[in-house]
Amino acid sequence: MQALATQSTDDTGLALRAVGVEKRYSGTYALKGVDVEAKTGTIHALVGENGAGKSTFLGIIAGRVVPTNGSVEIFGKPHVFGAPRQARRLGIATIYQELTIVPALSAQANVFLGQPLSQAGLLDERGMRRRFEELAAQMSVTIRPDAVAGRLSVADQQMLEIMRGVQSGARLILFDEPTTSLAPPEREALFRLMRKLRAEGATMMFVSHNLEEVLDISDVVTVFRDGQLSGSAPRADWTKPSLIRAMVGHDVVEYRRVERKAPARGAAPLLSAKAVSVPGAIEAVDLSVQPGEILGIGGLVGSGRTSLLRALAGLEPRSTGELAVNGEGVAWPLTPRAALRAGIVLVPEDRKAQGLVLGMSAMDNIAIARFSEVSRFGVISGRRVAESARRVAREFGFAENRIGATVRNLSGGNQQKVLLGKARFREPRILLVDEPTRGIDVGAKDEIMATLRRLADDGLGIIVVSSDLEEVVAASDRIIVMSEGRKVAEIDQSAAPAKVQDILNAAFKVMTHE
Amino acid sequence: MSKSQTVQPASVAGARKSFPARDAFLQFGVLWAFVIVLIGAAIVYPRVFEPTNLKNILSQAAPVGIVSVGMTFVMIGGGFDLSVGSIFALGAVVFAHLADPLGLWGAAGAVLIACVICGVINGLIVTKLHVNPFVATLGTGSVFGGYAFIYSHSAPQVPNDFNFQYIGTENWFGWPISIYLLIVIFLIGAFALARSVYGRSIYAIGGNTEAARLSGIPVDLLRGSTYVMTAICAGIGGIILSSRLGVGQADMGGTTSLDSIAIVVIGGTSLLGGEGAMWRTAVGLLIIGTLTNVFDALAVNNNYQLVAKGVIVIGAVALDIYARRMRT
Amino acid sequence: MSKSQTVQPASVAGARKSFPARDAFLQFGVLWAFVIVLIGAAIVYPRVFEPTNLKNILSQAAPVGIVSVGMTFVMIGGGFDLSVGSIFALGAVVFAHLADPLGLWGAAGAVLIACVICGVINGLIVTKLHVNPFVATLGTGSVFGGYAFIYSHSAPQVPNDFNFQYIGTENWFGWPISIYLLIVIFLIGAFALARSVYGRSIYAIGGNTEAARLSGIPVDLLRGSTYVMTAICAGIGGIILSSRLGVGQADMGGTTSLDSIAIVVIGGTSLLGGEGAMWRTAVGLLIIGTLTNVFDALAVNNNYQLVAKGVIVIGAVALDIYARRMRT
Amino acid sequence: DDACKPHKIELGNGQSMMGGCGQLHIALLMAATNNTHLQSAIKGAKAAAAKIGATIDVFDPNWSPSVQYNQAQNVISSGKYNAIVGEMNDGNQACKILTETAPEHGVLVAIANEPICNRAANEGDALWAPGTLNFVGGSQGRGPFRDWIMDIAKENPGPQKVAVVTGPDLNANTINTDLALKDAKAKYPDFDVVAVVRTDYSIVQGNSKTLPLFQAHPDLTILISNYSDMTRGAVAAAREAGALNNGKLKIYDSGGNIWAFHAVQTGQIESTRTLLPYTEMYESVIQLGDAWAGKPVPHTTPLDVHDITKANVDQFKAQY
Ligand SMILES: Nc1ncnc2c1ncn2[C@@H]1O[C@H](COP(=O)(O)OP(=O)(O)OP(=O)(O)O)[C@@H](O)[C@H]1O
Ligand SMILES: Nc1ncnc2c1ncn2[C@@H]1O[C@H](COP(=O)(O)OP(=O)(O)OP(=O)(O)O)[C@@H](O)[C@H]1O
Ligand SMILES: [Mg+2]
Ligand SMILES: [Mg+2]
Repeated sequence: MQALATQSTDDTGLALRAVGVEKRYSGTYALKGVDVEAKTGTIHALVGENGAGKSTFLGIIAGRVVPTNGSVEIFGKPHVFGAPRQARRLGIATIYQELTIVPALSAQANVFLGQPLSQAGLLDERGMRRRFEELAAQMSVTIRPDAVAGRLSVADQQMLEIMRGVQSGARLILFDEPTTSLAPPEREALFRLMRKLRAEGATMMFVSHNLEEVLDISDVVTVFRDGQLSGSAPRADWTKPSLIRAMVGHDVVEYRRVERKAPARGAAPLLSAKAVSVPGAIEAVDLSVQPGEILGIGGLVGSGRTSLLRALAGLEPRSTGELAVNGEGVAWPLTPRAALRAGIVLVPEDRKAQGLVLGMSAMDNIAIARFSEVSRFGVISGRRVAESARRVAREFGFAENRIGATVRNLSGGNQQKVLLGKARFREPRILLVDEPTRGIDVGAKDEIMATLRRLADDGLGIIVVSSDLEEVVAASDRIIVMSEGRKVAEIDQSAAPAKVQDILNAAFKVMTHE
Repeated sequence: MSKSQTVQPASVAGARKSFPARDAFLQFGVLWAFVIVLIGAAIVYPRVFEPTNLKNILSQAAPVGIVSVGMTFVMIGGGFDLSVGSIFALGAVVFAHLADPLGLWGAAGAVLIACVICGVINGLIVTKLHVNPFVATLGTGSVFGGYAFIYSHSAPQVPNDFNFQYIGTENWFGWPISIYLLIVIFLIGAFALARSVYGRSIYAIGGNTEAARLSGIPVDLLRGSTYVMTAICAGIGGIILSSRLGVGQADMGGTTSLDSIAIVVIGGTSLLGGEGAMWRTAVGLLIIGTLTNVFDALAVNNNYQLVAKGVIVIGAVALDIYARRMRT
Repeated sequence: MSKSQTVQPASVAGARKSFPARDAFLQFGVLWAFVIVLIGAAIVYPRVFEPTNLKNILSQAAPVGIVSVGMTFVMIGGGFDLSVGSIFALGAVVFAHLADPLGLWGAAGAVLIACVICGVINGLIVTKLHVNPFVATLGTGSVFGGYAFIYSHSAPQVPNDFNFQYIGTENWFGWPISIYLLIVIFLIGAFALARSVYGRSIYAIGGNTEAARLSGIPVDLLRGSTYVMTAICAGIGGIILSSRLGVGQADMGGTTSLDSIAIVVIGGTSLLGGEGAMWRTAVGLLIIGTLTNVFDALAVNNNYQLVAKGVIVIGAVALDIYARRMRT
Repeated sequence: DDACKPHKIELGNGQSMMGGCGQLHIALLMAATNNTHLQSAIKGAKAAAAKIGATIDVFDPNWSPSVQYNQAQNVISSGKYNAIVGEMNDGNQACKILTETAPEHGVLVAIANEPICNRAANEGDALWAPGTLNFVGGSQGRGPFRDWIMDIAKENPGPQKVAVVTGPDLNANTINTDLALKDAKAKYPDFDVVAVVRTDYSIVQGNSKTLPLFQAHPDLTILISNYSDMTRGAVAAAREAGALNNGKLKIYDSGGNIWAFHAVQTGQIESTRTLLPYTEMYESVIQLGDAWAGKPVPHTTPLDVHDITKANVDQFKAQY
């Protein structure tokens, strides 16, 4: 923000002008003749279904992607494509959808990646620390500057990425789904910051699948569909339904809570875990899930939700606890295989690092989960892989004809669908889903939640962690609220639906007591 | 919301699979590099394609080629094995040393046991002690290599049993047995890698270890097994070489480790794991085999040979990579 | 929800620092491994700490040690250089060959130019042709090595100029000049790596190339520069060795490449890039240097030496890794 | 014996050192230890050391000249040794440390097998380097190699197609073989050398480098190999290529190990030249003992070389 927007913009007042932008990947169009203009000092939102081309568009501006055709002007100057360094010089900073954290470096080094404060080539660590702390305060996060970035939670990494974009002093900042794993307080802090930057004259492009958010913060909303422009208008001209219609071509009802009968009490719980602890993350958490029940876990970033799921899935070797499945005691799982044997399957929050083999096709990724189903005598049948993959793809709204695509080349939301399909294919008894709709568009989101509901109705026990608290409320029968690694409340929704505020209250109460 | 699945990006889907011929062409960049090498070879050394010479190329390539099959598994699984040269040598001396007392099959069995032990040691150090494969196998290579010398008292092991040379020198239908062995092991390897659960799991482990572990793949076991497999391949390679030369010596490992890694990488299999194929290793082997054969046949000065080989190998790999990048 | 901003979640990330003393202890696992090696050395060979012996250890370690400084940069940047041995040899023959016509400084300048050319070639092949560093430098190593023989007509280069041996054999204040050089280059390297923008960028490139590129770091340029740096270090190593021995020969590279990579990795720098430190390389160098010295001093049979060294090196690395894993 | 007074040991060119008191502690700097030739040499050295009552430790640099240099440095500065017997990988690199540093530190140096200080191509007394006690060997010197190859050329008049297998570049044997070939070609123009192949002396490379050669030159009449291990590999290659005992190809070997004797007997090779590693080292150590006891020793001790053919193979015994 140092020299922010002191430069006068050109006469048109346009920060960005894209004309006829087109991107083709070996014959497939990710973008087809897109024209977008962004006025200086505005927040310009891009929305659209998964795979609509939003990230590709931002990628072109950011210098990551070279378009096949078209021209782009940045502050009136022609853009140089495929050179992120050049884009930075033009005053463009980008927060990417897929995290670009350097895991081995410290939080501070990550924030100043590529633009360290320095004197005569030597790092100014003290200056950077001061600046880091300033930024962290502004964004209401407490991340230690010397924490190893790779060990931070996804939400914290997301914050680092945002801090990096913000501190760069750029005049045009591109946010690609920055809020996916943030809790309400962080989101609010981010939006505060964005408004402040706008007031200082910065231009921002903002991609999100959360349409409330979009309508809340942006000045102009542009809708992409199948790589083409479906509509672009000032915020005032849009309503949520009209946005959805522009995106998917029909109406979608969001967050409808399906009324259902409370699961039979008294029966042995499908899963019961007692005194679950992970040193340094969670302490003595008890929980149980009935067959057919969806248990939601609410809480703020860093409250230990992910660690809880990881512990149950056998991914925390130092965790302790007691586990019973179907009323029978089971040895506490210390490896994923042990958890899988007990029928517990986890959908991890970080799909890139823990979920998917990026270099493999979507169908092979799905097949990995249960080779026994697609092979005979150890020999894989390609036909059965494709059939099985098609079946689960359908359930999560993943285009069947793309099961052969390499996962790396899929859009973020579609990767998430593959990830869910993979867990589903394992035929779990207990499904743990961490941020299941991360990066999923409104249309598919509901479909995914409906699929989870259907799976529960078939007798599965499901635990859902999501930073989208409305989603938690809508999906679950019962909600556990976590704060600082402990369970602080349990809300039964069978009587009356909870409100998001209930969860937040429960989460904060403890802290204000301290 | 079941409707949304009908709203498919039809245009996008329809436009897919566009230039299959061009794509296939580019996919096989290393094959074209090989063809260029062959043409060059035929020009400077016209006898290169005579059957006797082909037999030479293949039978000379057999020992290191067999090792490369195992190495392909190790490397696709994200590993690395610098100890194969030593295991190779150990196999050669054990085989030659025990051929008289135990007979051919007994000696081969002993080599097998020795190699499995070496492979298990490598696998355990890599997966259980989490020592990175480079140091781990550099270290065990030093240990196994030293032991091969100690075992053989640094002396050549020459059995009296004439049968000893059977595998290495006899022919079936006019072609050396070692060539059949090479081809059979390559085919088994290719099939296991491409079509079996085992092979697919190795790809997954190399591509994303964490994801593989989360999916319930026994990562340590399978990754460890690739080292055992490579060790066994190295033992077979050692058996063939010692049988061919009629003697087993502890210095027979030579540059086998680096050579086999190079062959795998020249074929286009990634050093980072998760990508590659057995046919690529076969092409890598043939490129190296042909180059060596032609240069040796023409008795090109060794130093010029070094320069030329380096340039050609880099050129071949660069061509392959260029083609694959073109494909995007 | 605007209320929430007044209450800050004390995040777990902040609570994670726990046992700083224990952590520090564990952080330096390889150092403890080194201490154990030293104690063992002092027991079996009490003269190991005598100044003359320390001088021997250090001056013998100087050439490969200097190469390891450059190699640390290459490897933290996610690379690999198998051609340093050849560049080392090339440096030695060029220096010895030109010492008479050009004088000491002229010859050193010529070596510098030659090494920069070699490094630039490596860097271009790796960054522009996208050939993976293993094949790329195996190939260029073959080329440079062959060229060193061709350049020197496969003959030892022995200058008449007596000054030639100055760097390698003279002392300052009773300690060989090569030791000063080693220490100075290590210090510069450590400082640049830990404290400069350049060093930080190398970490970023090795840790996540794509992230580095997207954040505007000139990835190709910097990654390429690490190869140039290593080549220069190799040249200096070659100069020192040829000056020490009074002759430059094209076979002087020997196992320098693998040795220096091993030293870096034994110290605990990751082969995958993005992690490591210069002090680690120094410790790796001292472990190897001490082991070699002690074994040689005791005239341990080479084969037993190989076995023992392999076991000790794996043990040291395993200890380091175990300690670091304990730290979580 | 406290009463001992050191005496002067002449090292030529005005150099000398004092020595002769106490037991001899010998450091045996071998080129490597991993073949039978070298092992036979070590046996000879140990037998002689036992005879003169000296201790002896073996140093193995595994063919690396610079490692061997480091070993020499460690040996001299350790103070544990008062004598070195050197069979050096590279006589040039080791020159200064053995001719200057060692005597300065009271370490007496005997050289065997390969001369040091760029003297490998010399003949007679010039094989010995001043600063060292002596040189024992020379069966692989320039003269003997020339005699060997000239004899082969003379034995095979008329047009010949010749291939030669040597060790690595920079090795003294390689250099001397190359020089001998040049001399032979000058004198016998029909002696057409079509290929010279470098190896690392191993059986493996002896085989792999020659097999394509036999294929490319089916009309080869002579193969010369200057070490028996390589010859062994080449014989296997010739057999594979169908060139062995085809009535055209003759194989000449230098090395004279047990296998080579056997190969001569069975007619696989024409002849082998004996090397005497045991004698070479035995003699070196004995001479060290003599010098230490104050007796004069010759600067250069040449070794007998015999050509072993089918005719005389029964009269000799292989030394290793
Ligand atoms: N490297 C690539 N190779 C092939 N196809 C690609 C590549 N990158 C993107 N695509 C395709 O381009 C299309 C647009 O992808 P993009 O990432 O821009 O979507 P998006 O709108 O950001 O979706 P999401 O909301 O899921 O993030 C998708 O169909 C995707 O599969
Ligand atoms: N071994 C591990 N590997 C990778 N990540 C880990 C590991 N252990 C813990 N983590 C990460 O550390 C974080 C610890 O945070 P914690 O579980 O306490 O908070 P959380 O409520 O899950 O936070 P968030 O809302 O960001 O998911 C987790 O998000 C998890 O991703
Ligand atoms: Mg996207
Ligand atoms: Mg989480």
